[in-house]
Amino acid sequence: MTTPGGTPVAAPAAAGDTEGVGIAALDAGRTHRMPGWFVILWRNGKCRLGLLLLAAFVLVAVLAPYIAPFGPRVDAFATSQGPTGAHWLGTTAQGEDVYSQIVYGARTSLLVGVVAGTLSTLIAMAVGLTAGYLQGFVDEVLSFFVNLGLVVPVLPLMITLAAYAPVKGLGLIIVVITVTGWAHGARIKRAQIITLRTRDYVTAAKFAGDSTARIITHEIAPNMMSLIVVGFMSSALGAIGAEAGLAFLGLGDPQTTSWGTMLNQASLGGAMTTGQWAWVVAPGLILALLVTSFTLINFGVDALSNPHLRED
Amino acid sequence: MSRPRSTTALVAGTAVLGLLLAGCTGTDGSGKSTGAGGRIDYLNFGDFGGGAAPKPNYNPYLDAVKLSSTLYMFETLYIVEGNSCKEKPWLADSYKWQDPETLVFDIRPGVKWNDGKSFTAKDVEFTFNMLKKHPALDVRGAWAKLNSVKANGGKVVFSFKEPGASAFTIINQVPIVPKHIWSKVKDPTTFTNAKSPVGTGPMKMKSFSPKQLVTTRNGRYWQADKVKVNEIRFNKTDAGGQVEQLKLSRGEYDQQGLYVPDIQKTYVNRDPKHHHYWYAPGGPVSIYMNLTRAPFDDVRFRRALTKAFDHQKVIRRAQLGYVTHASQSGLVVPGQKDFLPKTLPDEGRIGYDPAAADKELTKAGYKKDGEGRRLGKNGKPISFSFKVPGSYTDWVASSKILIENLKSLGMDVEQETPTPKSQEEDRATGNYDMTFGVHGGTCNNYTNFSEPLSSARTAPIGKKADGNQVRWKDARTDKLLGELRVAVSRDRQKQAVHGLVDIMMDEVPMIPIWYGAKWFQYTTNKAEGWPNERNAYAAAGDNLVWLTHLTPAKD
Amino acid sequence: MKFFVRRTGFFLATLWAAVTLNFLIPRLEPGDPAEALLSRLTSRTEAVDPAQLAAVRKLLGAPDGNLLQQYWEYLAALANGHFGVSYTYYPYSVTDVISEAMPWTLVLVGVTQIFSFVVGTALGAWAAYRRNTRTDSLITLGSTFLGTLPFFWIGLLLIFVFAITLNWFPEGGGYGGGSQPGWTWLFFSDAFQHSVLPALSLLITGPIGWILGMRNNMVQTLGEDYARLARAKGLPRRRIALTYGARIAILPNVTGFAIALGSILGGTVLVESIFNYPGMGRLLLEAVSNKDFPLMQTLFLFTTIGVLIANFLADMAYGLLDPRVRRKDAT
Amino acid sequence: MTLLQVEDLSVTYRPRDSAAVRAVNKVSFTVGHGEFVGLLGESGCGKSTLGHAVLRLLEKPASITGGTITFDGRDVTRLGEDELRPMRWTNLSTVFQSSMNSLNPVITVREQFADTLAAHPDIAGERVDVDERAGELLELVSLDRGVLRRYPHELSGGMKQRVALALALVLRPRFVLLDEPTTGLDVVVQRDILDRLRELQRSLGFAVLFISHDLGTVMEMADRVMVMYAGEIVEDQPAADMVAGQLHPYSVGLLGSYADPRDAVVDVAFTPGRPPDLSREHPGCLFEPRCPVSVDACRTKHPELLPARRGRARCLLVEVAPDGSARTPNASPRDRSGTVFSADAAARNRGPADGEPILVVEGVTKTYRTQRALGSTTTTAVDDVSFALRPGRVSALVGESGSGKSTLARLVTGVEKPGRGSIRFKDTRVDRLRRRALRGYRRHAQLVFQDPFSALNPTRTVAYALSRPLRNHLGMDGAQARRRAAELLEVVGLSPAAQFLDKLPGQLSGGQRQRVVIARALAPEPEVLVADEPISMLDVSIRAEILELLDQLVRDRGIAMLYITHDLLSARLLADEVMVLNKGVIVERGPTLKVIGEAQDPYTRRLLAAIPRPGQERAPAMAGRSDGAGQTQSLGRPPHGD
Repeated sequence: MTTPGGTPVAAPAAAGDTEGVGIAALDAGRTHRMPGWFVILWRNGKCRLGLLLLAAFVLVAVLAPYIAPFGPRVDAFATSQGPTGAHWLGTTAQGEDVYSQIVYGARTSLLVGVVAGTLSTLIAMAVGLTAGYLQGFVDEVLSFFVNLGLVVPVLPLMITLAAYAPVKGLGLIIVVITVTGWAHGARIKRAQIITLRTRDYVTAAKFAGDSTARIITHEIAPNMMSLIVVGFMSSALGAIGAEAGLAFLGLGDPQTTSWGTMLNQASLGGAMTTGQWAWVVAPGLILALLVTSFTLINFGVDALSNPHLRED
Repeated sequence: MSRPRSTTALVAGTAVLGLLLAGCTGTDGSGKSTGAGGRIDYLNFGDFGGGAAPKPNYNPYLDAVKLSSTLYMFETLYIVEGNSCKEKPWLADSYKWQDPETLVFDIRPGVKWNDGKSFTAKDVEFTFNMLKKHPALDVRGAWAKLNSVKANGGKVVFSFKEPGASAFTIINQVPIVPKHIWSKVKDPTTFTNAKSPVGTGPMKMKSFSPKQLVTTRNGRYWQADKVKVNEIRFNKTDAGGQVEQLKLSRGEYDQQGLYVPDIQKTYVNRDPKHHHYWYAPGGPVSIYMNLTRAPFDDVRFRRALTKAFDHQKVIRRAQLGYVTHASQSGLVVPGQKDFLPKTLPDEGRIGYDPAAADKELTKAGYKKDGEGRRLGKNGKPISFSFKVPGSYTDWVASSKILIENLKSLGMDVEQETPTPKSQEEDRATGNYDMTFGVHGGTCNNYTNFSEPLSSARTAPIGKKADGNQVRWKDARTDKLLGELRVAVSRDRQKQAVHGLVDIMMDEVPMIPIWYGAKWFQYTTNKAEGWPNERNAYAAAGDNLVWLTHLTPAKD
Repeated sequence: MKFFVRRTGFFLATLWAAVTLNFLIPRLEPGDPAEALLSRLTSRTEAVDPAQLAAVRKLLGAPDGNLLQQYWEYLAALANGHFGVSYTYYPYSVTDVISEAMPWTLVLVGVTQIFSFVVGTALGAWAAYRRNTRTDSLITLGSTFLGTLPFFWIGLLLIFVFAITLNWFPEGGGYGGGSQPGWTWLFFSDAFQHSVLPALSLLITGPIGWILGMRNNMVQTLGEDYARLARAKGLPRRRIALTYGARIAILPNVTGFAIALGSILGGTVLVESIFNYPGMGRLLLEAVSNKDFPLMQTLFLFTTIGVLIANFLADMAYGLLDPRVRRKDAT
Repeated sequence: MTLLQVEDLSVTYRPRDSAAVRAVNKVSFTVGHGEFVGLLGESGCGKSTLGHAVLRLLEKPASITGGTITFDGRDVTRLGEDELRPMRWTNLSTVFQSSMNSLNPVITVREQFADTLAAHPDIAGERVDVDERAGELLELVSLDRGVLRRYPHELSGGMKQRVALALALVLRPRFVLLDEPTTGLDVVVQRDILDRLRELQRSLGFAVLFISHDLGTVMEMADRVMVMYAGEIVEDQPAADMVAGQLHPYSVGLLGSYADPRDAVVDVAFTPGRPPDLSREHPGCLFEPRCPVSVDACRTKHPELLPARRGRARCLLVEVAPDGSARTPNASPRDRSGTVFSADAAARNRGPADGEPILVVEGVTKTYRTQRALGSTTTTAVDDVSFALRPGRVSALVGESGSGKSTLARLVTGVEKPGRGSIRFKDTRVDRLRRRALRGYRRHAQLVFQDPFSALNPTRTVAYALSRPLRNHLGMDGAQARRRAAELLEVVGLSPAAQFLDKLPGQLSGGQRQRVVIARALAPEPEVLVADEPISMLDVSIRAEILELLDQLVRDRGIAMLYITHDLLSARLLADEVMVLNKGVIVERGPTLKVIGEAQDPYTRRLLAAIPRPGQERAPAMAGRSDGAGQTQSLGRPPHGD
């Protein structure tokens, strides 16, 4: 589950007098209506494919009721069927339509990804920015929690939390993922702000009389945009994976239709023994496809996070 | 089972690796092996308990952690067979109620421990008194009823604090251990009995590994002639649903107790001649209504609901046809049909009749409004929640059908899916409108009825009740329970049970929907004579009874 | 000195926090271990016998007293190295149970992690060496693609294909029912066969992080001035790739590796659960579902200590391997 | 005798996601055996790219798109990497711009010599004694042999640079390309290394292409100097000739940026504007938009690099000069108003020298404690410094990096608190201000930053940057602030202001940014302005422009200014009073002319010696440099990634 190395770093620019190029790229970004970072993302072919793929997923999730032939929990069909014309991917042991569940599952995965990704990014920002900017005692305390978050074994913690929380459901999964997944982002953001806080424009903002909060939100945060996007992407990706894993282990809410729960139920429901390969293969593949879209986008985000591009 | 051809290509690359490591796996399940003396060489059984990484533990009182082979090594005085609840003499020849407070067993002569020492009444006396000393071992709660246990020659005298009829099944669930071993054990609560455990049972330990536990035939067994199996191998059954189902379908287990989806297709059809299953009915899964809340406090409302549920649809769709329609009587039929009043139609099963339910509801004052909403006595639309543990998918599916039934009667029912733990908690504290509960199903009818209905067991809303979670308070019920508790003769017992059945039928403190199934699969490759629907001489759990019925397969 | 004190302080504080967390989390949910243990035995269509429950509760000495008191007792026991008796495996001690499971996890995950690291780093270095060629694309895109596949799903498919369909390998478990654990050839070959599929599922996704990490680091180091100067010096490509690229690029990977080794338990839960591997991961899942507090807490504690030690070793390793950090604080 | 001949060489950057940039355009030149050729140009002109192309070290997305590089009769552009390898280092050797990073950090210095020798056994000999050979070379560059056992990070910047130089010479190459080899080092060290280099070059006889933006150094070291602008060579003359008379107007501007601060009247020229965007086609002369002497034809006709005098030049005006003489007609930049900033010896028209001080620094001492793994060390950055600032007058604080001058800037502006001593602004003790009061103080004391690229938030518009102090300190509302911001832009010469208000810093040139930075500092109408090296990060050709602006502001607004610099020339141009700071102590102070003209302290003299005076007998290398290694990076706009 854990992949070392973190976000891949893009190849650094060739040396030389290429300032003009950097300026040109950023200028071009400004001629569009879109934010500059989006333009850079969009220009990258792989990233564009990823964005389109993700957009397709979002569309499927939003339009699930129109796309799916049946409700995800409608169990009015013959049980444990293989793929047929009426049920493209067969039915579950409870007689639900697998294809419809796949369609609705997109909602869960995206919701978890977006919400948990956002929450852990927000926590990471709040902690990382505060610690990095204020330094001193506050930093010591917050850094302790960050380091703690980094060394506490995440998956066991997730499992324990998910198993013992008094409520079940997607909300819990999101909370668990958020609680266990913010530390890494916080550490990176703290490191980043420590370099940014010594920038002259931050000093300049102090001289201009801006408050600390304003400096963090208006001067520093915009310059960390790509870092924040990267952080969000990896948190979202982690969250989607974690949800699937937890659900697969049976720690999710079985009433939520998600690809992880589908795999769990396929496993429990004897999909392999009844030869319903579609029930097993489909959720995994579709999950892989969603992860692929994120990975492709990450290629572009790497270009963003390349310091040569990021700095003015 | 269809095997996708494409997988061949997929695996071609790794084939070399596979060939290098080739060698078949698993236990050989299909070979016939009848050894000398007309006995079966060995049988492969399912799990032996003990968790993911079992440790040897043959202490028969450590219920939660002992390994299953223990059940084949220790025996009780009598066996109350779990299907028809008939009493079978076992380590005791016979018993007699000297008076309602005194029970005397005649110990079977000639029984030997598997170390060659004789089994005596002293062993029984020692066993029970050890449980008295170590309440942690008294898992059946025998000493809640007992006053003393004394050996008297070949007899053992049990004296009770009060008329002890209802304790009979409890006494006979206590496995008897050898005094000459256990008296030397310092602390029997931490005694694992791991090294060659001494018992009276038909099997004794041969070997143990966390994957497989092997027991071998006890040649000194008091009915050794009936044991036709040389070896029982228990196999760790922990590979998770699919794989275990697969192993089962390959015939790798001669006996197993798994949940298998679509068992006809995945198991029986693989070898219809030898693969069999028998899912005997267990305790009823019932709809619990919170009787302290309206409209469930109205008996006419409850009575109307008995006709409102489509049992058959639940059984067919949500329970995959593995279970049977539960009788409203609270008893498990057909096993306990002797206890039913003869006048009861269809053994107490109430059919699905939504029209009648609708009519009765209306008559009882629950009218529908213009929009088809069923109104309560207060004139407001009836609206309540149905709590079902979210991870029990079959229960959830069942509850959906039941909720549909209620909705079609104009009630607004919302499904809630808490965790099993919090559903249990909510049920115990009375924090629910409608939910599922399980009760009864044992051979002790006093327990069967007192647990869900005795007013002594209940607790106010908000407090945890260890029984009677529907909060049923009825003097007649309590009186009948009191009679049942002390009824020594079967007739007296029946009389009391009839009264309780009447209450179930008329007052409807809960509505049984289906009987929980006892998973039991077996193959007849090597052994025959397993209990089944046609020859229900024992329940799946009466392992000692059916082991002595097994014979080598003829074909 | 100050560095050492800080480091130790952090170590202890983290340990305390992890231990406390571990104490608190299981107590969020209602119910006690006795119930959990019995509910494992009884199917949900059987009512739990209250007498049995009472007996088991007496047996396990189910937690009583207020939370604070339990907490102190818990801390005191830990401090004395008394990890207690497992509820699931009563009356065996937690250390008994864990010591049996640990070798399985250590061998399976340790071997695959080392293998993944070696293979991944080598492949990543190769891709960087041949960057912008077809080899590079193949390695990068290939591992990117494999990296998107859900790991547990791969495990399921492996079982489906190799165990169920082809029947080449056992479906799960650490060894077959027929072999008795011991130092015998038979047992080892059996154990090896059982480990093929879980190891394979770890090996398919395992090297990916190392590949991408190594490739990107090395592409970066090869773009540095010193690598360019090495080219200008006319050094052979291999020398540049190894000494000016890989040698420097591997440093972050080494740190990552130490940390990855430390979090073995974290990563092993899923594999062990899919393949029923008799290791610590599955023990953890079981402990969690049985509310086996002593077992769970000890596993958690061991893991945390493992991670902390790994972090410490990573710091050390970095200091040894990279002359640049020898002078600096490793904080 | 030609060793290296470059013919019509073009290099193009083709980034994946933006337009292609022709960084080097049809460049032709030769380097003879043993010749020392200088290549002069400002940031972004393509000089380093050219260097890399010659070494065949270009990497994606840059590539040679035309022309040939003939080395010793072989066309290097056609050789494969394997054929090239034996030539490398034995023929073509180099010292990189940022030697801080050009040594492998994880192997010892000895190993880096050893692998070089091992890679060229035919030249070095199969059994070369690495220690002997490397040690010998280290001694040549005045290093101890013990350095061989060290890792690069254990060496100082100067030492690394010497190692790099020694390494470059280890195979006795015939040609060495030096790409800004001393940028980022302190004056004295630079001086030493360059002297060493020149000696070695003479004694070993290798040819050198010396790439630098540092005019003084190039002029002093090179036999012949080429000037590069916007990817093209615009002038190529023997160094002495160029000092005497520049052909191209750009060269005229460059050389005009220097003067001797000791002169009675000091004039420095500047060339407004910025280099063209090379991703677009330009029909005319690339320098035309900035050229003070351009004619109509310059706009449409691209000039060729044609022989002129004893060299070559790329200018229509030179072409049409009737006698072919090198003197460009009417090309004196002094003819164009607003491109010269001058200071004469007479007292300036400023506030009285004995006016009431507005800010008084008294006996200020500041020490820093640095945490180390074991214990901590204490550094005294500022030691017992006292001075006063008066309205309408400029006090210059001159010193090298590490002299404590930036610490003083932070102390005066209240960013840090002194350990001892006091700082009074009128009646306020600045050293005792906290939070809110400090914010109040900053309405009166503002700071102009060194690096215009870092002083403006790249994500915020000019209007935003200017409106913040207006709103915070003067309590203006949005519309008022915007109006006032426009006025401020006009004040600093960014006109029409409407064009600039909504621009992001990335869209402005360095000079424009620095003007915005100054406008922001002016916004709250401060009485004290601290300018911390405000021109050191700017290209030489536009520095005087900013000085002129600062001078005007002081004069018009009666601001008391503390001007912090390492450069006595700019102090001479701007300041009324000079204080020379060395290791935290003021070693010399007094009226500007007196300190500069009659410098007593050896340190002051050394600083003076560092000012290049091209064409004069002793022209010490030292111009646009300052402290810290970071400077090289931010000097240019950052290189672009792919």
